[in-house]
Amino acid sequence: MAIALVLVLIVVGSVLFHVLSPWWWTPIASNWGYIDSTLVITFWITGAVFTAVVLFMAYCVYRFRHKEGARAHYEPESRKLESWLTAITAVGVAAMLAPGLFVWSQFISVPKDATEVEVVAQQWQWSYRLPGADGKLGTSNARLVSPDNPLGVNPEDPNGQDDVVVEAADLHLPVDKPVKVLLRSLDVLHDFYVPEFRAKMDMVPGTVTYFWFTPTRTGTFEVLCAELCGVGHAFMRGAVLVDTEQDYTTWLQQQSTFAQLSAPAKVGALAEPAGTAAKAE
Amino acid sequence: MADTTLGHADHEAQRPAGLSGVAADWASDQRAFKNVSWGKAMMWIFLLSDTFVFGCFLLAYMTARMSTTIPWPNPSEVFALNIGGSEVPLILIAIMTFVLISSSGTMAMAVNWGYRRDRKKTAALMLLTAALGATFVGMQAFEWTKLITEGVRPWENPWGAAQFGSSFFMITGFHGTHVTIGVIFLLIVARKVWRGDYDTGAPGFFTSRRGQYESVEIMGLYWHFVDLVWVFIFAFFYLW
Amino acid sequence: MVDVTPHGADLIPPAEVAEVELYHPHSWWTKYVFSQDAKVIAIQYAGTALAIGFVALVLSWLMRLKLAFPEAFAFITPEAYYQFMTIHGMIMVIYLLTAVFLGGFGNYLIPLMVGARDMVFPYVNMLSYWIYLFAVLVLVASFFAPGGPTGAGWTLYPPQAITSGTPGGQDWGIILMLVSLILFIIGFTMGGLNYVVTVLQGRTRGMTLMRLPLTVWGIFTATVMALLAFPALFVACVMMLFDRIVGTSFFMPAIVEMGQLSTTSGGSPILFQHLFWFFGHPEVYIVALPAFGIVSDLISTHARKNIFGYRMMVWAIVGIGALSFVVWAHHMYVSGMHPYFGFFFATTTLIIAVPTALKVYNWILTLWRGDIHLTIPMLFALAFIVTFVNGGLTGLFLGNVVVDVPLSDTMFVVAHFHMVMGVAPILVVFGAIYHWYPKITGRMLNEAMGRFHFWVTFVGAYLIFFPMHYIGLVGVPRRYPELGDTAFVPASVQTLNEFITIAALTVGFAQLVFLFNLFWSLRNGRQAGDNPWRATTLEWQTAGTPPPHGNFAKELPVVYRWAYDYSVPGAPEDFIPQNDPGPVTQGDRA
Amino acid sequence: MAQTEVGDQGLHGHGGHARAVAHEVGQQHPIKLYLVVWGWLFILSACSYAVDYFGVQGLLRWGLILTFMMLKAGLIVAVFMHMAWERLALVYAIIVPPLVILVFVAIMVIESDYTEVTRVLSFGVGR
Ligand code: HEA
Ligand code: HEA
Ligand code: CUA
Ligand SMILES: [Cu+2]
Repeated sequence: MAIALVLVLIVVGSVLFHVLSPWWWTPIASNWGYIDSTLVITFWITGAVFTAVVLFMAYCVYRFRHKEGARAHYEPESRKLESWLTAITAVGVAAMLAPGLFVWSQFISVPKDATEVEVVAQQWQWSYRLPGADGKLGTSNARLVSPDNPLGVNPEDPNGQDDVVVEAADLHLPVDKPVKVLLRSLDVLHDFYVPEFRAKMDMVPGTVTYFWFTPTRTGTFEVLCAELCGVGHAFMRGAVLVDTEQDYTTWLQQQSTFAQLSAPAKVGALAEPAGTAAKAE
Repeated sequence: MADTTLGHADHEAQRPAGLSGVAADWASDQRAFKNVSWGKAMMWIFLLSDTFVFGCFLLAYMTARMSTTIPWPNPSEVFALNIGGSEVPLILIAIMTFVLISSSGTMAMAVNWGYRRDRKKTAALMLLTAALGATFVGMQAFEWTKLITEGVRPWENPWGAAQFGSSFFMITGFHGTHVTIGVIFLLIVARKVWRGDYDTGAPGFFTSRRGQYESVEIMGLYWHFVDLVWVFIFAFFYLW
Repeated sequence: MVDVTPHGADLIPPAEVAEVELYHPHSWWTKYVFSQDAKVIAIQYAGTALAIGFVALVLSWLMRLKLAFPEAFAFITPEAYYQFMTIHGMIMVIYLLTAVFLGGFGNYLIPLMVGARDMVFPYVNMLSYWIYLFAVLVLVASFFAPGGPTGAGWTLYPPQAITSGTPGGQDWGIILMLVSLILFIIGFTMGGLNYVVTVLQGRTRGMTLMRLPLTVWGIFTATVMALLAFPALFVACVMMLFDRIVGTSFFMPAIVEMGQLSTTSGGSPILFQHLFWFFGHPEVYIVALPAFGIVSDLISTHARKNIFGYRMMVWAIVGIGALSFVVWAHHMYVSGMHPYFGFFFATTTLIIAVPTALKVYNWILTLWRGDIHLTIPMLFALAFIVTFVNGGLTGLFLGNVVVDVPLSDTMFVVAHFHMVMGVAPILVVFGAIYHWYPKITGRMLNEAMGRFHFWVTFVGAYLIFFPMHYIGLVGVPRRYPELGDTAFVPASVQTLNEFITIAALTVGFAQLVFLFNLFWSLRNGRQAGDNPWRATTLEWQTAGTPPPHGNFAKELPVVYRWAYDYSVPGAPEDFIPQNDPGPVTQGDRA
Repeated sequence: MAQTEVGDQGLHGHGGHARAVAHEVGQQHPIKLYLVVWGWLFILSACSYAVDYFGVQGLLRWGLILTFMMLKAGLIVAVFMHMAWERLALVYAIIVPPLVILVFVAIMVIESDYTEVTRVLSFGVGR
């Protein structure tokens, strides 16, 4: 009998833990409240199912435990019952999936007015690049990385000249302005993760990934790396400061553009990859 | 020590054909594949698994080729041979293809003669198959040396994307290994046929199970598969 | 409703295949060491798997200690932590669970349950084990190699896995890991072909597929999946070996590592992830399906009731197996793959919940109006259902693409897969050992020790992993040896971590009791007899216990019914063995 | 390979029956058939080679290459590997599973295009 009791306790305990425990997600600071709501829906449906299933099990174990002379009921199957259960489950699943897909379609379609911000990761620090006056980010390439061009910005690309380079410092963002975060890595996989923003995405060397969000409250938020990237993984931290419009502009003034940083530096031709000369053109 | 009270096996009695046959076979007892021996079933399923191996290799090569921004060397130039002053595209590969196909032909006949219990013809054809297989590997080796002398390396090549060399050596190498293994086993089986192990049903060395001419067909299945894989490599690697 | 006309033997077709002479061992060596008897091979497989599994268990304690008391265990450096984590995960998933379910239970139960004298190719079967053992040794060797084992995480994502920022990345660790995996795959394929062909072609008279015990269905389907999924891992390993040793660029773009520009260019790390998960997701079901099958039989036997909806159960297993080949990218929602894939893979992923749900329902409906004997195997079966449902449901969070975005790579994921894989199937392994130990050794396992082991493991494991979800919900990422002081994480989380660690160590202790029981009962266990659980399946109807070489008496058994004729109304006993000609029952549609 | 059909190999008495079984099992077809298929394989290979030799390009090239490829594969599997004479139970068991590879390929085609585009846009072509 102990087992039936324990099963009940598990349900009660789990529910109580869920309700009473102090451990819950951090207050949201972006437009992705939708994600939280989907998560809550999922919690309700799955919670209900878990409770129902386990309690019913506990009841069976208690009610139909072995008694002398008792004999089990012989019932190979019941198509009707099984079809019903299948249908109900399908509904439950749909109830979770539908909102999920709906929100996902928003998650991957970036609004027109979003400003681009590039996050560049390398073992084990974060750097950033803002599009500058022309609002366009110049092309970049890991091959161009050098002491005076830490992010490998393409010096021959006019769009790149006025890009604001923020190396190994904090990122500032204006509140309530949608941003498209372009993610780039110079070495291995990393993942730009700010719990309060909910959104996250891996950064993959050799390609550029993205996500978008709108910061909804000012403050300082911690950046963590959420993709194993070597021994420094856990210590790869940074900070995003969401500012009011003024604070943001004042901060922006103090930043220097790519042109300024590499002013003396010669604008050399790109290093060709080993032996691509012949048929490349 | 067969259960003699059972009389003769009933699976020779006509079984339904078509889809109802599929259902009947899967619903039957003892064997899902009627008239398919254990060895043959095992080889088929192994080949299915091997299909996934080569499938993944080719798919990886496809991804590399499609996602690189560096131009891909043009195979029909790379694999051209200079014959009589003129560059003949892919000629060596074409010959290799014909060699391998021929080996498949001889193998098929070996199987056939095997079932007619014709030791000499079977063994001879298998040896011929092995010889053709060896020729193929030889030409493969020639191909490799040629490319290597032209500066193709797994990590780089003079004409473009580095993945060209990597994929080439990996895929042809893996296929070549299959051919080589095939040749070895062809020789072993041929020897058994020649010695007449399959007529006397002499027990195998490790397995201590009685040999049968079916081994020839099973060997054949493997060999034809190797040929089959080459058909795809030829189309996807050389002709793309 | 049950007509009691006895089975006419004429319904049973005659044998299509003559009996094969078995290989008869001549020396002690060929009998017990290089044995070709599936039963001996099974014990070798299971023994090796549990032994190496124990190593992984110890590694998990070290991880937990570091997570709970970072300062006290400062000597566990991040390097060491990642190495422990990687090997722990790899061993548990592949070298323990896959091997113990397919190599262990598969080898022991398939021939017995389908009524065969042995696997179809005993020699190849033997090779399979020795290659597996070799693979395990190579894995262990990496601990003693310069630089130690790899710390790349069991997912081995490049470029990280083969770069110097990762333990073993530029040393021997990763190489030995990949070689070991390749060996494992080769060895497994040899065994796997055996299991599949034995089930398809080696059944006894009257044993149709729809009369197979679900245990066989689970192991069979899992093996087929493994034969089709492992190739992807094989290819990925080979290519990564080339990248690491030869310097190719399959997975390596041009990267700047420690200020150095690499010679590689144009490779795609995402390709590796696709290959890995094309294997990886089927793999998680490969360790789940055998558990599904076994637990079905445990429940049915100890509830003295036929499994409810047998055919639905079979189709569910097959359906899950098939579907699991088109859901792999749900592990890559935030990997930067093509955004639209999210729609496809979220849908396929959640669809799997339906057949799985059906299985859960049918297990419980089997209990309904049963005659439940709360034996130790039954207890473990019940515990499995709870933990599996819990872990499965959290899977639905992760499967729902947009919900996965905040949760991915947090401890929530770790909690999910431990509950559903690290606890549920492991509980089944235990239940199965308590259930079949009498057949394997002829003696029962000690009851008292068994119950202690059950309670501590079940309750303890739940206490470990249920709260862990909430650590993830707070936002704590996985693969963090220590959190440091992090603004958004309340200090209380550390307290919770300490609690989890203590629970884990307790559970670990219980495993030692179990281990002791295994050996103690060999001598002192109660005599079991041929059929202690009064079960219907063929392995309990053998010539003697443990079954002799060749399993059955001179005549192979002939099967007249499905595997679940328990408590048939009007029948004298509350179970009718499969090889009993007795009455035709409603359950059997063969 | 290992086990024998009941009554095959004259395991007991009736040898006439044994041959019947042997026939049932052994795939016997006129040598001519193999020669014909062999011929066709040569022709098809020659054709696909010609496609490259005369530098056919674009969709037509792909159309032809794939058709010839499938035809060759079909012939080898159906005749040389005797698939045409096996029972459908086996045929489907072998032909159906590889379809998931096609799903995988389709996914990877889309993925690769996506990767290439992003690379071109953000890294510039050629490097
Ligand atoms: C035994 C192993 C096992 C099993 C069975 C499962 C089952 C499932 N898993 Fe899990 N999973 C893993 C092992 C497993 N998983 C592992 C090892 C990882 C991590 C790998 C790594 O990154 O290291 C992982 C990670 C993982 C991820 C990636 C998370 C991330 O990295 O971001 C996802 C996302 O979709 C996922 C989803 C699911 C789903 C939807 C199921 C479903 O199959 C669950 C279905 C079951 C149920 C739904 C419960 C029973 C149903 C009912 C009671 C009916 C009622 C339900 C309703 C009405 C809705 N799993
Ligand atoms: C079957 C799989 C399995 C099992 C059983 C376990 C068991 C345990 N695991 Fe783990 N674990 C993984 C699979 C598994 N794990 C995987 C795949 C990872 C990911 C690695 C990575 O990220 O790369 C992981 C990672 C992982 C982490 C996360 C590291 C991180 O992300 O920072 C942690 C941390 O707490 C952990 C803890 C534990 C604990 C405390 C136990 C146990 O203590 C739970 C309680 C014990 C039992 C339920 C008994 C288990 C019994 C056996 C194993 C048989 C032993 C043999 C005999 C008794 C003879 N595991
Ligand atoms: Cu960067 Cu983890
Ligand atoms: Cu998965």
